Amino acid sequence: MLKLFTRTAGLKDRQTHYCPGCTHGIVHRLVAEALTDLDILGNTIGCASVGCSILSYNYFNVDMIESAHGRAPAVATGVKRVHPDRIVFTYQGDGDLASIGTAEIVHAAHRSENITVIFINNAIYGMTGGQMAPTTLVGQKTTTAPKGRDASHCGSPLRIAEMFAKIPGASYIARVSVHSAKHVRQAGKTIRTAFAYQQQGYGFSMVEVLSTCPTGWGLSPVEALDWLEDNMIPYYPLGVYKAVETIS
Amino acid sequence: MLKLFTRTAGLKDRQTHYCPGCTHGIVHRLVAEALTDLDILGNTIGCASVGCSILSYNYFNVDMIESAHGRAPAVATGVKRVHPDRIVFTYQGDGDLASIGTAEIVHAAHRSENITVIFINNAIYGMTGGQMAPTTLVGQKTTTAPKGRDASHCGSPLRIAEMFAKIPGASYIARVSVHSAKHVRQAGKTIRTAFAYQQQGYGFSMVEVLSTCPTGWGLSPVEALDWLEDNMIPYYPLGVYKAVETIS
Amino acid sequence: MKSQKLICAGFGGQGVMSLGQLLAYAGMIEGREVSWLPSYGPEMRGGTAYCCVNIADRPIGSPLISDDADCAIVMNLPSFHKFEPLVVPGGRVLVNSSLIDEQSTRADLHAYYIPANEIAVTCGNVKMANMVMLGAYIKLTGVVSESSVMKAFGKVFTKKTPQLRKQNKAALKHGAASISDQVPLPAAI
Amino acid sequence: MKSQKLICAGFGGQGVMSLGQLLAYAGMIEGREVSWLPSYGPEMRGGTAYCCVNIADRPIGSPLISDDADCAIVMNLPSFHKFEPLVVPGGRVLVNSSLIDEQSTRADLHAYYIPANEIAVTCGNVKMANMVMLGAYIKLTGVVSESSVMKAFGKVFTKKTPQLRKQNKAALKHGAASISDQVPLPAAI
Amino acid sequence: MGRTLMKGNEALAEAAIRGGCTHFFGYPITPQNEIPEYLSRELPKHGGVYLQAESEVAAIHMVYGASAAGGRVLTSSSSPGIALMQEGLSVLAAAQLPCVVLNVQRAGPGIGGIQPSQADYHQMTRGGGNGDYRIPSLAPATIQESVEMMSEAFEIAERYRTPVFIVSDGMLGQMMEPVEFKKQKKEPSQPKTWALTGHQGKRKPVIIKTMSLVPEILEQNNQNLQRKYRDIEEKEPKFERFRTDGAEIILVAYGSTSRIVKDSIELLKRTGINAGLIRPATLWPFPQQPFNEISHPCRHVLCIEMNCGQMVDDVRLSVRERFPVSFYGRCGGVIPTPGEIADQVKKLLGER
Amino acid sequence: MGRTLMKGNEALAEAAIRGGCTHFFGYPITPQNEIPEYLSRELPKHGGVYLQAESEVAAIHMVYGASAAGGRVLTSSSSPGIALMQEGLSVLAAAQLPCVVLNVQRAGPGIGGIQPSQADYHQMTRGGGNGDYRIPSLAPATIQESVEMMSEAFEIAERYRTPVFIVSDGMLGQMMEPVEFKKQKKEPSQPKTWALTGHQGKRKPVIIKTMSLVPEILEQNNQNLQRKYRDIEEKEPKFERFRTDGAEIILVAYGSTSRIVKDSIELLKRTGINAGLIRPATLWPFPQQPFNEISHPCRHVLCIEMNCGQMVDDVRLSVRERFPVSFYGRCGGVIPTPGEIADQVKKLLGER
Amino acid sequence: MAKKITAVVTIAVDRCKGCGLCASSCPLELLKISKSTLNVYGYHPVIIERMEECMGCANCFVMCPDYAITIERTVHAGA
Amino acid sequence: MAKKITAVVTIAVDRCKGCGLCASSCPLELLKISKSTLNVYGYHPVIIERMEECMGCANCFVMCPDYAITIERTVHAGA
Ligand SMILES: Cc1ncc(C[n+]2csc(CCOP(=O)(O)OP(=O)(O)O)c2C)c(N)n1
Ligand SMILES: Cc1ncc(C[n+]2csc(CCOP(=O)(O)OP(=O)(O)O)c2C)c(N)n1
Ligand code: SF4
Ligand code: SF4
Ligand code: SF4
Ligand code: SF4
Ligand code: SF4
Ligand code: SF4
Ligand SMILES: [Mg+2]
Ligand SMILES: [Mg+2]
Repeated sequence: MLKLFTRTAGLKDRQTHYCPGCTHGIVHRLVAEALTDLDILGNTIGCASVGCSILSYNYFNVDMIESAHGRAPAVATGVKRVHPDRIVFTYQGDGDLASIGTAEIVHAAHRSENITVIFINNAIYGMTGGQMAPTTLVGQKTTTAPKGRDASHCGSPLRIAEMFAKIPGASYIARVSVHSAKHVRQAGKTIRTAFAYQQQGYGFSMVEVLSTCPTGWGLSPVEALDWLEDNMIPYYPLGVYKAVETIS
Repeated sequence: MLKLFTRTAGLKDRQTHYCPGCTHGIVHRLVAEALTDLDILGNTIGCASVGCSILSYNYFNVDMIESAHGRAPAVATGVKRVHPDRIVFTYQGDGDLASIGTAEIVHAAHRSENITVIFINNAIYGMTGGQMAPTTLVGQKTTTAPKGRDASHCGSPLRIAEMFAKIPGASYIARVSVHSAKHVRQAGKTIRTAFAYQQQGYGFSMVEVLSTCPTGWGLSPVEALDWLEDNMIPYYPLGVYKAVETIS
Repeated sequence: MKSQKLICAGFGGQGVMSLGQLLAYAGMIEGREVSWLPSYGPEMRGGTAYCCVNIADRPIGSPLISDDADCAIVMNLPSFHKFEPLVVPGGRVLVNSSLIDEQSTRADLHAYYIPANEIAVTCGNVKMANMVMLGAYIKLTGVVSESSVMKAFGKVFTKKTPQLRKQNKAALKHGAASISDQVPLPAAI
Repeated sequence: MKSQKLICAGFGGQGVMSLGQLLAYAGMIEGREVSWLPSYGPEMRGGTAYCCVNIADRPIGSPLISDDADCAIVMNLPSFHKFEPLVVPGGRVLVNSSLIDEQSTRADLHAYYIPANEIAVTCGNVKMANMVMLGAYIKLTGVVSESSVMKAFGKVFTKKTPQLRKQNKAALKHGAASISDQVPLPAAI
Repeated sequence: MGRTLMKGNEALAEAAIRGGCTHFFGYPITPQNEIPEYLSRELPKHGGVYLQAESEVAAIHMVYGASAAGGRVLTSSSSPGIALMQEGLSVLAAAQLPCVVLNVQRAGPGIGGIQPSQADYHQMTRGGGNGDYRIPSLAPATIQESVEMMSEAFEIAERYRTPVFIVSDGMLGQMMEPVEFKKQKKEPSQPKTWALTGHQGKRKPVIIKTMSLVPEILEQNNQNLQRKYRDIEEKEPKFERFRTDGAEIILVAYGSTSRIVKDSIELLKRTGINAGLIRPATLWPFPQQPFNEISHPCRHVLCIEMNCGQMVDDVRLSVRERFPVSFYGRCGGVIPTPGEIADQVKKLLGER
Repeated sequence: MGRTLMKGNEALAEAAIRGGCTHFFGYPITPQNEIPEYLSRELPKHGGVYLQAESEVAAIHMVYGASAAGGRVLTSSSSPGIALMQEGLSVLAAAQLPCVVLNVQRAGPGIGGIQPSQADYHQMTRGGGNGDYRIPSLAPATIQESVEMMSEAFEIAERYRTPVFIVSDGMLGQMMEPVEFKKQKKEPSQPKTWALTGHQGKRKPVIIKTMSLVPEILEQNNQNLQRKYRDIEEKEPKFERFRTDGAEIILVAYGSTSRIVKDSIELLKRTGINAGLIRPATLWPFPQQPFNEISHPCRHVLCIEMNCGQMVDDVRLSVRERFPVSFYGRCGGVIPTPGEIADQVKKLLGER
Repeated sequence: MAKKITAVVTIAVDRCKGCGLCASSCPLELLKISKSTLNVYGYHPVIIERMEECMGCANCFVMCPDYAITIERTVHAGA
Repeated sequence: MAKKITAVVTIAVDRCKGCGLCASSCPLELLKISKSTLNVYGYHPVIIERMEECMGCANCFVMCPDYAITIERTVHAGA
């Protein structure tokens, strides 16, 4: 019996622009595999956001639209309302989704837009050079929090999955991580489930993916995986926070 | 023993512009009384928002600033960062806070800005003529939901208190109502507690007040009280959703 | 035919807006150029709302009537104070005397005093006071016919039970009658 | 003194930016007008970063050097391809021959081949390859003195242990030495 | 179908439906609320989608998404709401996506007031979005023209693949006037092959974007846009002339102000003064021709706006010093009277 | 203190601290990130407050609140971020609150690119906020001038109670040049009696607002603003002339482009062509004087911008048809070379 | 020791908007909208009908959105 | 019935950015960054050292952010 592990048809054959060891690439693969597995590549429209993943339209083998910073959920809403029978997803960073785009993502969930959101929480603004994000951990150093984030100055990080589980319009909310092969496999399943929710018309689904930014964190790619495990997971527990229905 | 119930010093002696029976007026009194009771009138700066209560700067006997639609929490942040020793509050409607101003209010809570937010949930846009708000109940008719809000079209109403209780930076989150004298008295105590949180430096406090809009709802003022009790309270349960500390 | 510029004003609930709309609609039905412009915005209840109606035979320029109204219909006291001064010399002011017990002091106007509320009650519905005033107005000016107004009625109102129709018609007629025996005060200019 | 326009290019980690800054700083210390302009933005790692340095005796106009560089210091192959064409006839190109094994084909340039990485290793730190190139450059042009560069060193770097200082100085010297016996190729124009 | 009496705002909404509008996204704001209210009621009956956005920022990006997906999309707002759309408008223009954006102007600056104004002329013609882009701005003066311009707006938007403004104001939006709806084209002239539909495994993925990190490519994109804008400047200027022949003074006004100016011209005629009107019906492209053709016996050009003087710069650029240009305006929601404008003219021409 | 070599962005940040900036609110965006990064490190050391906002929209309203409370407030962004601030800027202008807003321009439209550009000229001079307001825009050409303009900006902002723009770009922001910091005034000249402080039971409550539902009052507010703007137009225009005496052609350029143009003028001189430069150092108010004073032997005015032609309208309005005005520009982040500009000049003047 | 409470309820007629919230909250139903009076703003104000029965519970004060009601409540010791 | 697994791991050298995520996830530590090689983008790519030991667990594939790894895994029945 032969099994082949190779680039999925959901991805174009192209070098990515990501830094070495940046886990954006892993999540791209998981999304692309989910779309391929569910056989919806040709039926999918993706909304890229502003952040390191803005160029993801160069990688996903589906129709894609670039959204202004934070607005991908509004853009996805526009797309989905024209094509209710297509699969629509956004792919957003934590600066994009949890900071400038807070209103848009909350209201996509509120309206129960039948879209899937892939939310990359890497606790930092990667693209612009490592500034503080709303998800930056207390004590974590960034270029705009040179002494580390100080909760007495700007609070403690937002927990997006927990918050969104409280929005009535959300159907499926989960948090996963990609810091180890085991977790990557679990993340893949979760992302597939989120898309299945959309396929079956349950409304808003979101997967928060704890991800690394070795460049922004000033760590080697492998150190970054460990840092994620040791620091992010305790503050951002993994799991399914809401699931209105048990589907596969 | 003589007790006098009369206009508090926290309010200017002026006719309000509100519709007959609009409970904005009641909440104004509660806020003004809380500031008077805590003896902080001269030390307080209020941020009015865009909505029927925009003119509240004509009524509160404190320094006031008008904020653009949805931005009062950002304005309050600016004020508070200049005057950390002053009491700063916002007074916002549900269109203002829960719709256009979602990002600003979430991030004021996220940063744990040491301000107090009075959030008037009247399930509608009063000022602009009764359009749908994110808090409009399913089935409720509005000028932009002429057949009543349809959850399959635009989701179910946001529950702000529940959501904000999940934000680590929030210190005190409660929901009250003003549909009966008993509830008004309870609301007054709760609002005072919220300001006390700020006085004692606990960070972000918010009181969601279920309120009526007889004009927007197309009901008489007294019918509106009943409608609130019968329809809003079941969906928006009253109570304290978060309190990091027990203070009086 | 002569063009007409009318300002029509009163409390929020007195139906001044629909009075104006009916008139404009009737004018349109008669093939004339018309415009209707409301005051708008979050009026404080108890404040005054008003509208401007133009009826003419050439395209209407400004729909706003600033200082050259041919007629003002005023349904409450603040409106009387605000709009009487905007009527041109020789013009008319129709005063709802049920709520306004002042009289015009302008010698250059024709003033008519119509107890519209009372008349409306006799027509079966106090809400018809606006129609009473309209009846008087079209009788005085002849700018549109009663039948055009009744046709317009079908267009402007969504609720139009036969009973309402009947009350309406009665109000128009009683309004017209109410001034048939009135010598406009001051008598002449 | 003659003005100098230098483009300095290489991979992200090769220190081309600080090479340029040191030079500009040294120029300023010597009382001259200077400017330093980096390429910026989210470069794909493995891409090429570069900076432009102007040293002159009158205020610097454009800090960008588009097609009239007096010299290009190139630390990797893509830089060599991109920037060699921008040097004016009679200008210089300093090539890091540790990583670039091509040679200039322009007959109108003075080309110098410096195995900067290897020389840097002999100075104790492969990261000093940029200083090797700078040493060669100031030796060739005399645009600033070595001591000004060493003074600038204190300003540009936040980390400045005595050991780094020593390695730095050594690299500058070895760089200078590396070209002392080189006949620039092609020999003459 | 005959004439019907309608509010300007509702007529625009009805015209949008008849013009084949498939999607509306917007956020309430006075004085344009009749538009979303009408559409929330009527658009679904025609198979269209009305969706209330959480803000104007969100609305314009929903428009972007829906337009990219091939919808015929409308949004509507008033002055401060349009200010919030500036980034989105720049994105729409850059991505070359069609849509119609209505501005029912109210008085500013800041929160300002809700009464009529034309103080968004700069906003409508020079934007506040970043970068080099322009947006065709149609400025109706009557409700009839409003409904005609609505279907024209969709056509221009799709022909040139650009957002298009319709510039109204609180007066035009709130007033009623007879209007007649003519048959309108509902379908785009060209198939939207560029739209997002999902590639269905049958073609290369479509990518809609505005970012280019390579300056030379971005310059190329800009040049393509500029070529389009020159084309629009050539073909799309619209204007009305009213009694300009033999006029000693030319008044320039657009939208509702132009109606008032017509009354002023009538008044002036009665006092023996021949005044004419040039009414730009497109603000960008600003019509050059009628200004080139101003001639003897004109002695003066007077620009009238409900603002503090914005269009007057375009008038100056078009008159090119051939005649003196002056400005008169009212602002803050104050509507000038025909009489005061006539007085201005008399003052300018010298007492007789 | 002597000269020090600094990045334009960092120099601006340092100048802000020395200029008494007490509060900074901003949101990251390339190519201005060095400014918030520097201030997050340094401002707290001077007792100031650095706070990262959740967006540019929030940032400008934090600025509004902090300015109203009496702070000396700065924000900084780049093109699309400034687009998002338009509503807030209109509010700040209307409320007459001082603050300084930095725009380190990048290429557009839309998300565009991150390389230098001047395509926000319209945005900087005509805004996209609603209503009639103007914002003084200072446009430095060197890093030295940047730091000088920073303290000037705070002074103008407080003197006139208005937001003030500093218009930079990716080139000026990212480059390093020697700079010298001179002693700066840190305190406002007049006490801010209008600021929110809490009335302490000692005075009437202060109310800061921009809404007026009564048109006559709002018109009055507008007229007050306009009076102030006329005052600024009279007193604050700034410009540089470079070799304009005896020039056959006058080039007009601002900011970093003006530096390149100076090189072109040098090149042209070598070929025997006398070209001069007018460099507006304020974009609004746009300097009229140097244009009025252009005279023989000038035959032509050529406006050079890193965009598709925006300032050229102001140049035309100022030259008033006395000379032909042309435009040359590059865009998308492409920076013109001194040589290509010189070639344009030669083409215009005819080959020799 | 029983206490007797008396209360004087004053209504600022021109502030009252006739909304009826006070009346609906009075446990003794002492307040009524006066259909026959119109205040300066055109509202029918509320009136108190049997003041002597009022027990000064202040519900009406608490519910009035327009600060139109003032109450002087006196608690008389003994009986 | 014991199974034997063999696997062929192929690394696309020019796609590899030398991040080491594959190496750190290989339970058998079969992968190593090759300090001596530079690919066209200037990275030191990873190499597999003892392919024959590879059990085809695909951890390396799963962790590679750059799709540089392809694995053919064969499960041989019996032993
Ligand atoms: C309106 C606007 N503001 C700011 C920016 C600058 N910007 C680009 S990406 C980014 C943050 C990216 O962070 P995140 O969303 O976390 O994505 P990551 O790069 O970390 O994956 C910012 C602030 C922008 N492009 N547009
Ligand atoms: C930017 C902007 N968008 C829209 C509006 C119009 N507007 C004014 S108030 C309001 C909603 C008010 O509703 P809410 O906040 O619930 O207050 P309420 O009147 O119900 O108390 C809206 C949409 C505005 N003024 N500014
Ligand atoms: S900056 Fe961070 S998030 Fe962006 S590509 Fe590099 S590692 Fe990934
Ligand atoms: S519209 Fe509603 S919220 Fe506004 S004043 Fe009237 S009743 Fe109150
Ligand atoms: S105080 Fe109590 S008993 Fe007296 S009138 Fe008011 S509500 Fe009624
Ligand atoms: S509650 Fe106040 S405003 Fe309402 S009827 Fe009673 S006294 Fe009047
Ligand atoms: S497949 Fe498993 S065992 Fe083989 S190299 Fe990859 S990680 Fe190592
Ligand atoms: S994970 Fe991929 S990119 Fe990283 S070292 Fe291994 S093969 Fe190379
Ligand atoms: Mg991030
Ligand atoms: Mg509300």
